[in-house]
Amino acid sequence: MIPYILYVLFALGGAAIYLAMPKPSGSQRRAALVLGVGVIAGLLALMSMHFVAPNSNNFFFYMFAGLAILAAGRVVTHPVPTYSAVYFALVILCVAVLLVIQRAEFLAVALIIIYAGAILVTYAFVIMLAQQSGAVSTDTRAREPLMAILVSFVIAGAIAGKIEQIDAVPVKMTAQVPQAVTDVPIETTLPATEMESGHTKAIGEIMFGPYLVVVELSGILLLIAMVGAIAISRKQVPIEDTGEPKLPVGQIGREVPPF
Amino acid sequence: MPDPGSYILLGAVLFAIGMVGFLARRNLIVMFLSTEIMFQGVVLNVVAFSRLHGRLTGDAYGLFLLVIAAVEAGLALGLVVLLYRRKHTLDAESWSAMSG
Amino acid sequence: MISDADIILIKEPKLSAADKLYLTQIAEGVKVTLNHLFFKPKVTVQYPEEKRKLRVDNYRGVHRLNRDPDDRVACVACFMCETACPAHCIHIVAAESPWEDREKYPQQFDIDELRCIYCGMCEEACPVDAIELTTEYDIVGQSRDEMIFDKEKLLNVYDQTKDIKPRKNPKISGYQGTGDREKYDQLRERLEKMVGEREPGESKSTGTEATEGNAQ
Amino acid sequence: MLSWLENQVVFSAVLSLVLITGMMTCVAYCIYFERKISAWIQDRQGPNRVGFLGLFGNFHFWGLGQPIADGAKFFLKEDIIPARVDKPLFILAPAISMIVALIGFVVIPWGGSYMLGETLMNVQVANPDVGLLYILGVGSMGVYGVVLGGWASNNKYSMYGAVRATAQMLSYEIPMGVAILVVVLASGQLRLEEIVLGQVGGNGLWNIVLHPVSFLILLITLFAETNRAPFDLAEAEQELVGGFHTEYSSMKFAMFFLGEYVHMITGSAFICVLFLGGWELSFFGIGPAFPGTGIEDVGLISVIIKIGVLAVKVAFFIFLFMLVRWTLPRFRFDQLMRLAWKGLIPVSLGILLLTVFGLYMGWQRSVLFNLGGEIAIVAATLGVVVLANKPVTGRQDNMPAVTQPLGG
Repeated sequence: MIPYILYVLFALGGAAIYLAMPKPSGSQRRAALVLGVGVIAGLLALMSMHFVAPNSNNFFFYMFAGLAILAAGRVVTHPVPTYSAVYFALVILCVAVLLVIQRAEFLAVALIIIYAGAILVTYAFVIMLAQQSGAVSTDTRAREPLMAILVSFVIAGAIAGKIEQIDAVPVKMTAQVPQAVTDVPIETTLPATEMESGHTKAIGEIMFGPYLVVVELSGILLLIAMVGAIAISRKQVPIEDTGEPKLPVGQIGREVPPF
Repeated sequence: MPDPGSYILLGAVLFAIGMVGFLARRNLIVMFLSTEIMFQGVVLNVVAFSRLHGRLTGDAYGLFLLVIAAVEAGLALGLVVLLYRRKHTLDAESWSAMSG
Repeated sequence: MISDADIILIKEPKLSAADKLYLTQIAEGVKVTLNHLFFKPKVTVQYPEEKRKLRVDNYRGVHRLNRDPDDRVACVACFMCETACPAHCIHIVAAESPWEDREKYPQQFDIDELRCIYCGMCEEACPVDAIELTTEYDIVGQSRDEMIFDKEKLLNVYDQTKDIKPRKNPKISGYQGTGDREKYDQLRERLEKMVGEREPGESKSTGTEATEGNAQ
Repeated sequence: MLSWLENQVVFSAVLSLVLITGMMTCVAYCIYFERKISAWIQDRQGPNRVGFLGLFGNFHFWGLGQPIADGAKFFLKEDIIPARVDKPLFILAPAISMIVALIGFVVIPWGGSYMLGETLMNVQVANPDVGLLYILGVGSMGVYGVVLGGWASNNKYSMYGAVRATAQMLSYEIPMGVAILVVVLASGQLRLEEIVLGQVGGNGLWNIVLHPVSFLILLITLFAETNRAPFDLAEAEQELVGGFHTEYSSMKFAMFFLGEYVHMITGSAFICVLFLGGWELSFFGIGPAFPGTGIEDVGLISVIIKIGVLAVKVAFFIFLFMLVRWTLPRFRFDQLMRLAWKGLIPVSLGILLLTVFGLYMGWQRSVLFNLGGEIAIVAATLGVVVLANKPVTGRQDNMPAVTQPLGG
């Protein structure tokens, strides 16, 4: 039953995104908003009915989950890239809150520092540098929106079709988790008491225990990416010849004594 | 804490929305922002799975995902800058000359 | 696009190794600011309570209408000042004089102090030195109407300022501004010498034809 | 009577209310003192007129009423939204600037612990596991107000201000983060309260003694983070009119302005907590703490003294901010970038390596090792600078003649 409700919801959500997509003729933003909010409400209601046991954190979960979906929809449909970036910041904040609800504080703060603090600011920088005057067709006309929505929500639907098979009762975080639940051969299960002592410490022990090689590898990856990014963007483009006589380099201008 | 099913559903929705953006939008920067949304969905999912199994493996995966996202952003923006210098537009379709 | 020849290159002054750290310069700068912060006297003049000396003695401030020795208004309503005024801020209504020694007198004499540019042309133009600029500069009012000075007000200004600055006529008799006394004396000597050298009846030919034109 | 307060959540809520009120008052008086200090440095008197409605005759209380008058003016002035601006973002930007500055202070430990009735309270609004990273994250969000405000203003000067702020923030986050990491490594803690406790008491040493160069780097980057002179390129009046806040008026401008000062207070408190022992009174951990202000003292008086001590330290830094603003000229943009990438980042990374090495060898508490190592690192960097015949912040010679910036 659940998957079929989800399929309907996804279809409606796809329709909402299609309506909100920038089109030369103008998008039906209001209808899309109503439809989208309706779909989100339906989704959250479904979650609350089927998955979630009553808990004081649930309110925050629903609030920020709904906000995250709404903001994500706005990122992909807003015709102005700067707004897309701002809405993306909102998505990041919501996801960070959701991570905090899952007791992953370190990951949440790292997400904010890296995404909101560095990546997104860089995006904003490029958006501003490459800013076109007024709305251009790049932003006002989507490319095959119908197909894109169809493909994406079919994938989401495929995930949703299997959602019922996830155990509705979360496994308690204890040392008594049977090894069979996880196929990870490395022993990374932490007792609840260690979780209590702080997510940061626990995650540090994992990162620099079993995953030390991966940490080193990601460091190398970052280094390679840095070198690559510098190599790509350092290239200097010559300016067009203005026809004025050019002096050889080193002889440009008149020398003037200081002060 | 709501159970992982909700998070997995939410992650799926975020992933789908990001994918829509990547496929449908033509602005290079918005396309990359959309991939970042897909990353968010994935991060939520791995953490939820990890909670389902009572482990912290997913959190570590999340951190590595952040590294990948940073790498991707750096290289992607380098490319965007390079492409913008060539054609003075952020339109992804202006680079379709080589497509068959 | 700037052409190559227009570019000015300024040779950078050579820096020593210590200079390159900029630390000594920063320390010196902090020393200067701290010195000013704590030890230097503050030079602000607390205006309404204390007033600065005027830097010139013939400062051109608010106008006044002089009285003659019989306490009558000295003005003869000749419209010279109104004609000369570049800002058109003087408005005179003339009437027949009740006194024997002149034909007209100003029934009404208004100066818009907000419009005035304090150039002193009226003072120059006045044949009887009835209008003069005083050294008072802090005139205030709460409305624009209040800043249009009528005859009473202008005479009142004279009453208030005649002790500091007596009427010029019939001879230059001493500005007594708030300024430097010694400097003022030198100035007066120079002025008196200049007046003494001037031929009488030199140039008073212009100005009469526009008399009624500007009166409204 | 006060039993309803004996719950950390309620206590935190009350504390945050008190702190916001106190903070806004402090900010108002910071602006007053900024005006006073700038005036004194320039041999002027500064604001000295606004007293209390002349209730005390001609005595104006040195103009202490000025902040109230300023506030009233900001509220009552006409709020202009120019015609072609991007209205939603234009309104959002000052709010972001203000909010981000304000939420940073919640993790600052103001006065250790306080025994309220039967319960031991943290005199701190929140004490998350990742307090230090939280401040970093919040600080990095601060640039959004500037960027969005500059972009939304639809004015090229504002835009330049925004672009400058972005690049500056990105560059100075790195040495700042590394300098903080050094403290994290040295104290093995991310909780700010634990970091303070590690510096307090007989065996504790203020981190500034262990890592003076990191302290300096953090101080410099703090200037850059708060957009204060000599790093105020985003608002450079002489070049960009007002930079990102050119188009702002009335309360929106005031929010940018207050945000900057709140940021300053939070940043100063942060640096005090990290390097100067937070609320600790004894110097460098040597000698006994002032009677009644040790870790174990949790009475009301001791908490008040502790808060006062932190406030004095913060006040010193704010004075330093002001003194530097009126002393040093503004950097040129390439100098700014060069200082970050060629000066601060190598030094801070070197210190990070040094600290890791010290941890490995078990020498992390040795003043001699840390001091010697840091001096060596700084000397090496300076040696490179001197030998390179080019100052770290100087003029760039022999710029390639045929290059063009991005997008042209």
